[in-house]
Amino acid sequence: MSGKYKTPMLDELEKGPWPSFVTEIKKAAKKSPMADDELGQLEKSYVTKRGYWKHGGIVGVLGYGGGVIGRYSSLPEEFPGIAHFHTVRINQTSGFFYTAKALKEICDIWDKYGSGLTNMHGSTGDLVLLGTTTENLEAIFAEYSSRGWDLGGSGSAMRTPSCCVGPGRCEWACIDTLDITYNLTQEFQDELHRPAFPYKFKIKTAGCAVDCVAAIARADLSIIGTWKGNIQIDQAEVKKYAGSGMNIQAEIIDLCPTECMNYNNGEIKINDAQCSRCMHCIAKMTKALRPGKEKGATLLVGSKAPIVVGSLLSWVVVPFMKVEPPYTELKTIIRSMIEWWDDTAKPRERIGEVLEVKGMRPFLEHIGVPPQPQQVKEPRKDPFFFWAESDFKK
Amino acid sequence: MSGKYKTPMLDELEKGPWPSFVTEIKKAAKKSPMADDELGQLEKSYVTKRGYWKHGGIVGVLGYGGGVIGRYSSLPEEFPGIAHFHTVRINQTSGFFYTAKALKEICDIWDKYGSGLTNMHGSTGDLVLLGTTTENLEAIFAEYSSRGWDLGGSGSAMRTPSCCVGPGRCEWACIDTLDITYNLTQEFQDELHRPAFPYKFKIKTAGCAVDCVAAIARADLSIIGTWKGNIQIDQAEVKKYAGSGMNIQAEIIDLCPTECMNYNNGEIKINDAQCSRCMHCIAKMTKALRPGKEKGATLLVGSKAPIVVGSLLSWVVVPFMKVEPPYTELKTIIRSMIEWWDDTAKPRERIGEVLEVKGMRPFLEHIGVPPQPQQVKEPRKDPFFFWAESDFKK
Amino acid sequence: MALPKRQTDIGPPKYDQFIPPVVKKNYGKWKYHEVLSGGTMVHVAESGDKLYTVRVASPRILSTETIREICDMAEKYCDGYLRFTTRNNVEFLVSDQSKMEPLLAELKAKKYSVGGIGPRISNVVHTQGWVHCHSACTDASGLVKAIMDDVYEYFTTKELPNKVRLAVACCVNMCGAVHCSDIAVVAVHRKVPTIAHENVQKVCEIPTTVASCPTSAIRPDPKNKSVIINEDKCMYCGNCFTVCPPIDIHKPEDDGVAIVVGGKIGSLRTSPKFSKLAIPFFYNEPPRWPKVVAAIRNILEVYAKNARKHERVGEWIERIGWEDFFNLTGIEFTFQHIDDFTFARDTFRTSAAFKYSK
Amino acid sequence: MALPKRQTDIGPPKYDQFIPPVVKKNYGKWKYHEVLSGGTMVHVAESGDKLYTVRVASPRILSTETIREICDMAEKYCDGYLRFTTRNNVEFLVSDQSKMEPLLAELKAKKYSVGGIGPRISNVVHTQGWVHCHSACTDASGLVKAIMDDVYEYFTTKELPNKVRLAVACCVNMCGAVHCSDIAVVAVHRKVPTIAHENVQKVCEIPTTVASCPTSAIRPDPKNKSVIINEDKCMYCGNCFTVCPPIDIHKPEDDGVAIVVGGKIGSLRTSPKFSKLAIPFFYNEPPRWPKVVAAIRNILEVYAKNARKHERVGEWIERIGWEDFFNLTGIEFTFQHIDDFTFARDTFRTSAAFKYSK
Ligand code: SRM
Ligand code: SRM
Ligand code: SRM
Ligand code: SRM
Ligand code: SF4
Ligand code: SF4
Ligand code: SF4
Ligand code: SF4
Ligand code: SF4
Ligand code: SF4
Ligand code: SF4
Ligand code: SF4
Repeated sequence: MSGKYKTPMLDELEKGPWPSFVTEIKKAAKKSPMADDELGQLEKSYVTKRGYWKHGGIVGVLGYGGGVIGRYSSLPEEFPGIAHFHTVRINQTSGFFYTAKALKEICDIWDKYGSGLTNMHGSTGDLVLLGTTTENLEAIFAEYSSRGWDLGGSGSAMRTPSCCVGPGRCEWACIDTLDITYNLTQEFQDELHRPAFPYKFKIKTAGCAVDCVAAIARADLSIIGTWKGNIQIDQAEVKKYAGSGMNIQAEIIDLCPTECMNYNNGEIKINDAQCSRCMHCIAKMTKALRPGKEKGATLLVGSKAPIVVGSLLSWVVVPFMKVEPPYTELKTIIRSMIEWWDDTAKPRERIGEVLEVKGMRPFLEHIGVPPQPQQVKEPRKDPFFFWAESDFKK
Repeated sequence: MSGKYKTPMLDELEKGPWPSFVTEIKKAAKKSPMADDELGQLEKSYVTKRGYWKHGGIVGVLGYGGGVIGRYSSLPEEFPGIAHFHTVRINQTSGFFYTAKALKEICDIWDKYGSGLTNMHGSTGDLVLLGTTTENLEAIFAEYSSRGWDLGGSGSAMRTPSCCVGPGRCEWACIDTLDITYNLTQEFQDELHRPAFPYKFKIKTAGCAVDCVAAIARADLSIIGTWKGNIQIDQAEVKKYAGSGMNIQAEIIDLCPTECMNYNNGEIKINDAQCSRCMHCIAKMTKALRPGKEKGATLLVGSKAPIVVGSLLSWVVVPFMKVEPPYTELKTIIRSMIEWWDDTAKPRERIGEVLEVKGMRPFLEHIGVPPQPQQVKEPRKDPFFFWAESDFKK
Repeated sequence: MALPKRQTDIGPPKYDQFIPPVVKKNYGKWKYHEVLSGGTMVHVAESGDKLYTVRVASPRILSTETIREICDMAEKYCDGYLRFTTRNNVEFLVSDQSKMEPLLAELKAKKYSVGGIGPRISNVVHTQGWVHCHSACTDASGLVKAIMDDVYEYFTTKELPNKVRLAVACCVNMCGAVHCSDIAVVAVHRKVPTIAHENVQKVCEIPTTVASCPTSAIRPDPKNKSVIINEDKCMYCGNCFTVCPPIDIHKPEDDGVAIVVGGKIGSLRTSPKFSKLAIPFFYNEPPRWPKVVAAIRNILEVYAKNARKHERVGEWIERIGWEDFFNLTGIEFTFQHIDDFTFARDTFRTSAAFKYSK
Repeated sequence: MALPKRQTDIGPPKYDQFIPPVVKKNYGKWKYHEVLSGGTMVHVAESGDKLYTVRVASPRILSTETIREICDMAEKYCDGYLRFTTRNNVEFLVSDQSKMEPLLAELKAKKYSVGGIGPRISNVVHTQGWVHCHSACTDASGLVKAIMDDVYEYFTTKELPNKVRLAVACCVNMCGAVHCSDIAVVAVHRKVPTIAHENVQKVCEIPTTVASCPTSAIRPDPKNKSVIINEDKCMYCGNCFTVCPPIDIHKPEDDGVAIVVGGKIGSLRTSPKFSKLAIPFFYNEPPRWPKVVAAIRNILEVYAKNARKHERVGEWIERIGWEDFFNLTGIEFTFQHIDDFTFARDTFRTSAAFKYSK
């Protein structure tokens, strides 16, 4: 089955210490002619320096509008195995936790219906099954869904929410990222599977401002854990860090962005009212410093890739809110955000782009959040500003 | 003559320690019915909270297209003295140096033909004579020009260049601001007096980065003195500052933006390669520190007020050039800048606005300046960039 | 009486005719200066020569009478040599130290205000206002007088962490330095202009008028040979009024002023900065605009109390963060503060780190 | 064989079925962690319980065979519990410390790469490339392999001043984190697309196509029932190709990649930052893109040598200034570096203070 192609270029990429994707494709190619043709076409791309994929057509499973990315080789005669080579997006578990048993089951099904190649995971978070044919899609869906797995999103829909490991292992998690992500994914099943939005909508949840899931850069809604109140300090541990050679002044105090810390007589003091909760000191002195006790989240909106007006990072909309099961307040505000976007956006306009065009005010008014200095880096520079009738009544 | 009007509102503004413009108008009103009517109309404005001036019509002197701002009261029956109330802009001297003799002569002429009121000086720099009639304009011009004074600019023209006191008194002047300003004003006489530009063009020259003439904020071309090489240090004076109680570490070293200074054993050391020549240390320790010896200027382009796309500060175009009499290189590059702007701008578009729309490249190519990191705060963020044929040849 | 013969394109007289001998001698050869008091300083040349400066406040609108009075003093104490500063103060250029005391005495007697040198408030850069400009939406000179009367101590004697530059602009054309001032006042409209349609066709070019609007709020109204303004898009900048007077932007009952803060011009320590909106609106309350004056004093005092030595207003705010600026000054944060114009995107906060409000 | 009964809208299985008992017990009650080596760490709960993590590199494209092999090891050493990271590494979640050594030994024997923890380089966030995407202008997996082979020591053992996040995007859609990475590669076109006019009318909606262009370079060509591209305005983003495939943006001989630097995501110390352009172009040189790899190593080494402890690449550059970044790395500054797009105005330097180039 395998070895149909000579791949001198790709073979180069089996050398060296980093694990080789070429080796992976070859492994799959031993069992799958699709994977073998993928290898052949890829070698050709390496020679000619271009891809050979057509634009995807719309393929999918009954009742769903997304979850499968249609993909066809533009050289189907030369590489018949990948004439169809669709990817299937499967909702990953919150925090990407698996058991060997579950993963092996996933593999078994995939070997049966697909190329045997996967992406663990896609950039949005899905468990991506790489390469199958249109006729296999319903079977794949039946096999996975009957075992408790569902499809991820694609097209103008909610996309699979994703999160950091959070309380599953991390001492800094201020919110239950895993549970929030699970709950939101369940809440938005319809929006996930039946594209009816102006464009994609992504949600990512990070347990703290360290943001190990890149929420602030890659999600239309970024939920980031934080706290109110004082950073908890264990002065005995501070002394141990000093004892073990840490230059506390240079590494911690001097790098605190708000200059709200000081270190004297072997003790750290923090002026918490001035702390911006940036996480630096906590991250670098994890045994000595811990987040404050009143936990909650900051909601930020709008980040995306540069197409077409330049990249956006998410903007602070709600500086602090409690986020606790059953997450009613969170779900309500998300629905309200989406509603505004849905009503306001042109097709293929992300929420961040609309917000930039329309300004913050109509959005904040719609979702019922007051203007707050936390929402801006600095107030406006120009003297051109709008007044609404409601402003005059005050 | 004076006292025609009751001015209870304005009279309020004669109280208090700050010198009163109302008192000035009243002084003039003693001799000038124009000034008295100005007072009356102004009182009315204070009561009704609005101005009573019509849009200016085009008035001026023979052969000139600017220098006079036409102004007419919208209540000429009520205030006949200011039915016409034009201002005349007179080129100030470089650095606003005068002798009593010259100023008195200026006053004598003005008392004869105008309201007796002046602005010493207008925001652009002109000596502004406040309030006269159309029929007096030619006489005013003859009187002043015969005594060596010329009109300033208005309309779509070069405006009167302006500068800081520079070598006339300041120990930090790196360029001869007074002489540059005098020379440029002479060089651009035609452009100053006969509006033929897309819009106004202002030049301001500051002797150093302290920028006491707001060049970087209020001039289409900002010429700012600077140096190459090492800051000159007088360690004996450093010790005196320390002795007199200055906290050199906190006030100087810690505020150096490039962290290129240090203070040890009573001596200041500077890593000049890292210095950005911001002027802070020199300004606060003037006896101990002086600019380096190789003097020149940075040219920046584009600042303006917020109408209509928001304020601009000037942008660095030429990081360093020598600026010495007869200023040929400087004049040539200014002409080249203006030429590009003139060819490219829509009417009422300032050079900064055009530059923003067109991008730096065509401008830099036209004036023959290569791209340099000094021209930007940071490189572009998006991956969308143009290539010219010439780039491929390399 | 025959007029003298006019000359053209002669430019201004050359500066060297007006500089005192000590300056001529030491031109470009100054060594250092010392601030002697709130309004006096001495510059010492490499030669050892000294030039004393006495700075005096000016309302900028000067009558010829006052100019003559100033000139008389200049003749008496400094051989007639004087200059104006870029912020419109008067400077007596004294070469002979012994003349300083009598000059200061006469200035005091004549009630001139000596000050503005060093880490203080100097004169307010400002513009025409109701005194001369058709575009004015407040009076500049009156505001300046009211403000400076109130903060007077900071002009003459009291020190601040650093210089504080004030400015007043009587409309958004901003013929001053409002856009880069520590604390400044700019007049703003808040209502869509009303159009005297019958005059539009007489006075205005329709395409120019349409093009003048930065927000594309204006479209032609061919039926009435006039224009229509989209109320939702207009942000009351008045640019249409500048090119087409029948579009009246003035609404005395709704107009007023905004306060902006945190701008700076020099490149010392931190880059030049634009001023940012602090308080979006106060009604015009001539003759003394008491609320505006009080608001400026509040900001000034909070700055004076909290900033570090050499920190400009904008540097202080950036160190503590705008959240804290609003906390400390007690100024309300409104929708108007959130940029929705050219720079909007870059002002939205893109960080999970910020301070809470109290 | 009959298919099992499909279910819809069930979402993913709940995470709690997959977390090891020690996590279940100490969920949300972790106290601290310690990095034990370049690829191992231990998290200690308030209860005193410990969870060991072994992180292993993954090429992200995984065959089911490899996944099974990993699962086998997970069963052998950690009761089958494992997870993937947000950067696509594999993590073995070991509750029993005594299993660590044998696990590490087996990983070593099987040539798995243990690493990525602490102030090091971790896996490269990347996307499909020629492997699967019609839009790809380079191959992502190949670039990643070439880069990681070269900087491998920084994954396994060697420390850097802080984490360095790498990313590769195979077109400007940037399905990765290129826009906020310490060092990243993004594929770019440099020529105006060619249009297969005869197909446009068959496949494309003209208004959508025209609207897709961010620079308004496209206008309808009614005569040919196609569109025309204004060469001067096109900046080769390929958005027109996304909505209208007959507009071919691919030019293998002119396409290549750019290197961007200085982005970051976390809010620690400084706000999240966008990456900025460092090197505008390298030709695609598969299979190992040697010039790209060398350029990344150069930047990395200059950073490692010059940055302070805890400074991310972007923080280091902002401290020393971009002038000095170009000085130190020897990278040439070109017209392409000067922004002429959305953010241009804000990137032009508006200060008289800057460093010279050598
Ligand atoms: C598979 C995946 C890349 C990967 O290898 O991991 C992917 C692949 C594609 N992305 Fe993406 N995107 C993927 C995550 C992203 C991300 C990252 C994220 O979600 O965190 C981004 C940047 C963040 C964002 O949403 O802006 C991203 C921004 C885009 C864009 C630009 C959207 C924009 O508004 O700027 C496009 C273009 C489009 O939608 O037309 C795009 C379009 C595409 C398409 C559908 C190509 C197209 O033009 O139709 C790609 C299909 C490739 C293929 O053949 O398999 N993809 N895409 C990721 C989804 C896997 C998953 O479900 O887990
Ligand atoms: C007299 C003066 C104010 C003053 O009291 O000092 C002034 C007065 C006027 N300015 Fe100005 N500008 C004056 C300096 C400025 C400055 C400051 C400067 O030059 O340093 C600026 C900001 C910097 C700049 O150039 O952007 C300035 C920005 C404007 C603008 C906005 C231009 C823009 O592109 O943003 C306008 C509107 C226009 O040109 O239509 C304007 C327009 C006007 C007009 C002509 C009103 C108009 O719309 O036609 C004003 C006439 C007032 C009158 O009746 O006397 N004036 N104007 C200043 C000129 C005196 C002099 O020659 O020395
Ligand atoms: C006379 C004048 C120049 C002129 O040609 O007229 C002048 C003169 C001096 N300036 Fe200035 N500056 C003058 C306008 C300015 C301006 C422009 C403006 O305000 O529109 C600025 C920029 C303000 C800004 O950044 O927003 C300015 C920012 C400075 C600074 C910077 C302060 C800082 O640390 O940010 C210094 C240095 C210092 O004070 O240490 C300075 C220092 C000086 C020195 C000490 C320079 C010297 O060695 O002679 C002069 C006397 C100091 C003083 O007044 O405290 N001068 N100075 C101007 C007086 C205006 C006035 O009447 O008050
Ligand atoms: C496992 C993972 C979360 C997950 O749900 O999968 C994770 C786990 C941890 N991160 Fe992270 N981070 C993970 C992705 C991220 C990301 C996201 C990304 O790279 O796309 C970031 C943001 C990067 C950025 O700012 O550009 C991230 C920035 C950090 C930082 C901030 C470093 C800094 O000072 O800027 C810390 C704190 C530190 O290292 O001191 C941190 C610290 C940690 C800690 C120590 C948290 C804890 O106490 O458990 C974890 C192990 C440290 C380590 O790997 O060195 N983690 N971490 C992700 C591992 C990815 C990988 O395979 O390497
Ligand atoms: S984002 Fe915060 S809570 Fe989540 S894994 Fe990273 S450090 Fe832990
Ligand atoms: S979390 Fe950040 S801002 Fe707060 S004390 Fe620690 S380092 Fe300072
Ligand atoms: S700009 Fe510089 S040279 Fe000019 S007066 Fe100010 S400090 Fe002196
Ligand atoms: S001029 Fe500025 S950058 Fe240079 S040494 Fe002095 S304070 Fe530092
Ligand atoms: S700021 Fe406006 S109102 Fe004031 S002088 Fe300038 S144009 Fe006239
Ligand atoms: S006031 Fe300004 S925004 Fe309003 S219509 Fe006129 S030009 Fe447009
Ligand atoms: S970055 Fe571009 S080429 Fe790569 S997967 Fe995304 S859309 Fe496809
Ligand atoms: S490649 Fe981009 S810029 Fe060029 S025509 Fe297509 S959409 Fe427009």
